[in-house]
Amino acid sequence: MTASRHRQRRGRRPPPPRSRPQRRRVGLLQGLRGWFEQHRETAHDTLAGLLARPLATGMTVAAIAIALALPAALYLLLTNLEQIGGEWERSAAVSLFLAPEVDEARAAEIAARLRQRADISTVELISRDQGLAEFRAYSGLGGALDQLGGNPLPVVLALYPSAQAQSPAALARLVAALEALPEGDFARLDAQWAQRFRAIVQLLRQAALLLGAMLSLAVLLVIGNTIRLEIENRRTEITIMDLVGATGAFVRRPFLYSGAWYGLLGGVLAWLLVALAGWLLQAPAARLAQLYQSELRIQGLDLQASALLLGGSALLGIVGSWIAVGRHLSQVEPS
Amino acid sequence: MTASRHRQRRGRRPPPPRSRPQRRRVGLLQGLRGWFEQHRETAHDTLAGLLARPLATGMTVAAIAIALALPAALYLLLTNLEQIGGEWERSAAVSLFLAPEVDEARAAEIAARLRQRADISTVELISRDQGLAEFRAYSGLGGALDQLGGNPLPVVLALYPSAQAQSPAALARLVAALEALPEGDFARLDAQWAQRFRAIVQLLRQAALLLGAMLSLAVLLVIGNTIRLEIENRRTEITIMDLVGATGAFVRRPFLYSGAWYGLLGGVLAWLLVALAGWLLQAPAARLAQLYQSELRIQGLDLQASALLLGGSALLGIVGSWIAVGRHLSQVEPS
Amino acid sequence: MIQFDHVTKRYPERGDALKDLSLRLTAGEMAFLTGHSGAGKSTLLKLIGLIERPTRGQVLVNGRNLGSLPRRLIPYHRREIGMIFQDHRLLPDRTVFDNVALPLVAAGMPRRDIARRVRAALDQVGLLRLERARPLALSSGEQQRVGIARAVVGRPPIILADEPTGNLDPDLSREIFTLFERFHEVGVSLLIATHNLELVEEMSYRTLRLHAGRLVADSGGW
Amino acid sequence: MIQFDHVTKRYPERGDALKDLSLRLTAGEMAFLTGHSGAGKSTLLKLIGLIERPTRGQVLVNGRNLGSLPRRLIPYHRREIGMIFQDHRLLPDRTVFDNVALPLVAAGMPRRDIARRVRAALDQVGLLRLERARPLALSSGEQQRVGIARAVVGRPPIILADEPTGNLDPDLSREIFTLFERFHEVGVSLLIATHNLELVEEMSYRTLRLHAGRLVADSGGW
Ligand SMILES: Nc1ncnc2c1ncn2[C@@H]1O[C@H](COP(=O)(O)OP(=O)(O)OP(=O)(O)O)[C@@H](O)[C@H]1O
Ligand SMILES: Nc1ncnc2c1ncn2[C@@H]1O[C@H](COP(=O)(O)OP(=O)(O)OP(=O)(O)O)[C@@H](O)[C@H]1O
Ligand SMILES: [Mg+2]
Ligand SMILES: [Mg+2]
Repeated sequence: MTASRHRQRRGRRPPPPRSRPQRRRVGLLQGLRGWFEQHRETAHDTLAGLLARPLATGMTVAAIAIALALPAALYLLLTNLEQIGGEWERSAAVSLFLAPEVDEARAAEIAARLRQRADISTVELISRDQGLAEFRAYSGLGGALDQLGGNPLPVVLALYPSAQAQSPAALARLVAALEALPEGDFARLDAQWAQRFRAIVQLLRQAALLLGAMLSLAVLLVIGNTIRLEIENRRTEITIMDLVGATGAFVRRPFLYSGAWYGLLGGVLAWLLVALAGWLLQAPAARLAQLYQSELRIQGLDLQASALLLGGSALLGIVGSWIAVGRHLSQVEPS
Repeated sequence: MTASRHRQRRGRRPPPPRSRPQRRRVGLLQGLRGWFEQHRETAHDTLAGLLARPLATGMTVAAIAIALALPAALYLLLTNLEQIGGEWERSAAVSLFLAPEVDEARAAEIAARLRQRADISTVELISRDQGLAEFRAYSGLGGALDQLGGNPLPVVLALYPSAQAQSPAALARLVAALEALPEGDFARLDAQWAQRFRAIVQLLRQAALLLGAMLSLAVLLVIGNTIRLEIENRRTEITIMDLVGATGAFVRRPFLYSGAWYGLLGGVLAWLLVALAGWLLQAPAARLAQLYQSELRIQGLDLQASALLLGGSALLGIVGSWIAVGRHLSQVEPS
Repeated sequence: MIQFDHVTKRYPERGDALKDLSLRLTAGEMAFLTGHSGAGKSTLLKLIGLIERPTRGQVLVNGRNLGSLPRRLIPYHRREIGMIFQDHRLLPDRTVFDNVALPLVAAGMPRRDIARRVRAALDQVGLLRLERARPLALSSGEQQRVGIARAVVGRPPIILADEPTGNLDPDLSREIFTLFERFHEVGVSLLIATHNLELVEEMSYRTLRLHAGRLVADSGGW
Repeated sequence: MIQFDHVTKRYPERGDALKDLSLRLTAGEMAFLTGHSGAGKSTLLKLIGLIERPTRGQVLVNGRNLGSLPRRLIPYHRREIGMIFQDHRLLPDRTVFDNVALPLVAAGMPRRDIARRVRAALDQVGLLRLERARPLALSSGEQQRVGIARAVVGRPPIILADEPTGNLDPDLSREIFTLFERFHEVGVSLLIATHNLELVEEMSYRTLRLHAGRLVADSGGW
């Protein structure tokens, strides 16, 4: 025990009485430098602290990642289902049987006119010959038709409703409008599959909403829980920091950084999980696409969704810690 | 400070030197009673301890419940999808067009014979008149047919393959067998939708498998994490119990009970969540069923699945705590 | 500097720990606080550090009434008080250096200036060679001295010590008391709760004696 | 009863806390252990309670070699030793009663018999009225006495006390030492590490003095 250092302090007089404690005992510039240093150090120290316990951190991060990955995967699933749905509903066409006297040139004119309608995306003309061939293939009644000695079939227009006109009501309106055409004989809605598909998608969407709500809750619970237990673990630390004159902001800071790191790491892992899932589902999706001769590909998270996932997860971590720290800070106040 | 109690101990002599510590210092019966008492007390105390902190416990239990509810809900979804699938594939019929000379009486005989086949579940006979009516409705060519002066259509048998014969290969074999019949003209497979549905279900099933794997991991992580943090929180307690001569089993016991309670409470809440989800999906499912004129109802968890959910969750809790306690117990051993 | 006006501290379940206590310590004064176990010594010190609030009465420190100090200013109040706790209150997973540095870090002092101050404080309690150790790897006496170093590192105008030598051998206890005396010489106010009556008598400073929450003897003051 | 044969305890980062130490305490003996802060007193007691293991040498307790005691028997060994810790080691969220009852509960004693024994032990340290309180609501001296009650409640043949009066006033310290003396009278072996040299001299039992890990004085024994 030496007194050498102590001697420097000799002669220092106690400060005069003040009615409030001084808020700063260090200079402004010094204080600012200290503040930046503290933030950088806290960010570094908390990350180092997390990485120093890889197993514990890994477990927490994995739990957060799974909780985050599920809503993200769900979002992807719905996006892709809607894409499939779009493809699928396209095959739910309306067939407009034109009056027998309308010839193919006239039919082409009508088709061109119909293409202008907002509720129609595509119009295909099925000529009398094509119709006969199809009919033959469908019914196998080639012989019977040949007896007719001519083609009794009218020209048919196959109409594909646009995306906004997929609802049953809109389709019914379209059918009515088509039948009101002077050249139209009658319109048949090939709607059964569309209805079934819509019912299925509705069921899935409702299930997805439920799952989504539960999963969002799970994200909050996992992060909140982790930070809460983390803080309970470090209650002594918080109390001691409080006792040596740390401000609330100072006490909160490492927990907020920890929370942000947990969230961010969880978000990154979640992103990877979603990418992996997308990759694994590529093959069955391709098989499905083949059946439609379509370009259907499982879409990954786009830049915006990725940014939302990562930013949102970090934010969730911070918010979760903020709440948890807030609750505990109030417990070491004097009563 | 009185010495009155102390005097009772006067005259007690220290036990003679022994080479190993005595394992029991109480009688067998007393010990057994103590053992049962301890278990009952521990079970009671741990539950009381959990319920004394309703918010913290609620958060943990909710996280566990959600993690447990999701695989359970997934199991239900797949069960129900398979039911829908069954219903749906039933509508993927094979139409057997009989030769023109076969009359309806003969057709009924053939139908009866086909019903015997293992790969056919139902046979419906569509008479010539029904066929004509349907054809008229389909093509709108009533006028043209009337010119024929008679009904040129054959009798048609609508065949529904049995559940075992739904695969594309089996259907192709069925079609070939039907066309080989002397009375058969040709068979048409209305199979496109069946194929599409199968591709969709396959996609969903693969997604479900992925989700299921991730969710099972999440259950383990949430429970393991919770108990791990719980134990870290009570590290002092464990150390002190160790120091006063508690056995490993004694130290572990409250944690195992806590784990079991967490798991069980989580399981109960998960069961309720699944029941709630099923109830909420009842309406859209009914709407879907209507489209099929079928008896489709969303099925809840049956007795066996419920027992598995509750028992499994309690067991998961115990296993999770066991692992976590084991890791920490080894840390207070002398070095 | 420190003034108690008819202060009563009641713990609901346990009755009064301090009863109608009034006292006044002037700036730069050094005083001992004695009394039996459970007399209320720690409670008195906690009231000064705003770790507890009085049930009745007023506590004034540096002329400011602690009862009306807004919550957000409590940390700044605590920075003016160096407190030595009876149970040390060290962070088990930080090194001795980091533990002692804590008040400076909390006050936002830059890292460079901190190191010098921390080493000076550790030197004063004879623990410079242990700066890299963690508290759990220290003997109780060593932990206690880390606590003392942490209390003085911020050069606070007030030092409150709660049984600072309970785990120290007589020689070391004397050294610590001498250290306190040196702080007193440079104008720091000190209030030291202790059971070490031998040293208290030897040093002949003002001595306050508590008995069951009441001030029953005061060798100095007015 | 307790025998050290050339025991060395080295903490890798910090060097030897005990150096080639040999000593022998007979059954029913009462002895004091003194030495400066960091001399190795707590380490010596920890070796007897199997909280630490020696780096070299052997520790024998009750004739059994602790080095070869299987791990699963350690709890039974600890039940024969009542240990008073320098830092009390109480469970903060259990009542005083439950804290004192812990060794009995851990040993599987039925609840009915426990209550009687716990109250007797609390009575001996003068804390019967506090049985429902929690440790955090106690003064340090009261906590220390709870730790003493817990150490004696199981009526162990050996009591190891590590600075049992560091937070007690002189009168209470004397009472506690008298209590230890009464245990000694009924045949309990006691080893008491303390800085209270005044009382040690007054009571004239065997005294072992450690300095930097070596036994530098032994007033009795052979
Ligand atoms: N948080 C609390 N809740 C209830 N009672 C308390 C609390 N803190 C202290 N007490 C009681 O108040 C009384 C005074 O306690 P205090 O800690 O001030 O004593 P002390 O003089 O410091 O004693 P020691 O010398 O043993 O440290 C004691 O009887 C104690 O049990
Ligand atoms: N776990 C540990 N790791 C490293 N060093 C340790 C550990 N425990 C104790 N030491 C060191 O061993 C030495 C002896 O410590 P011990 O606790 O036995 O001292 P003591 O005589 O009880 O001192 P006090 O009177 O201060 O309690 C000290 O220098 C201490 O720093
Ligand atoms: Mg005290
Ligand atoms: Mg010690």
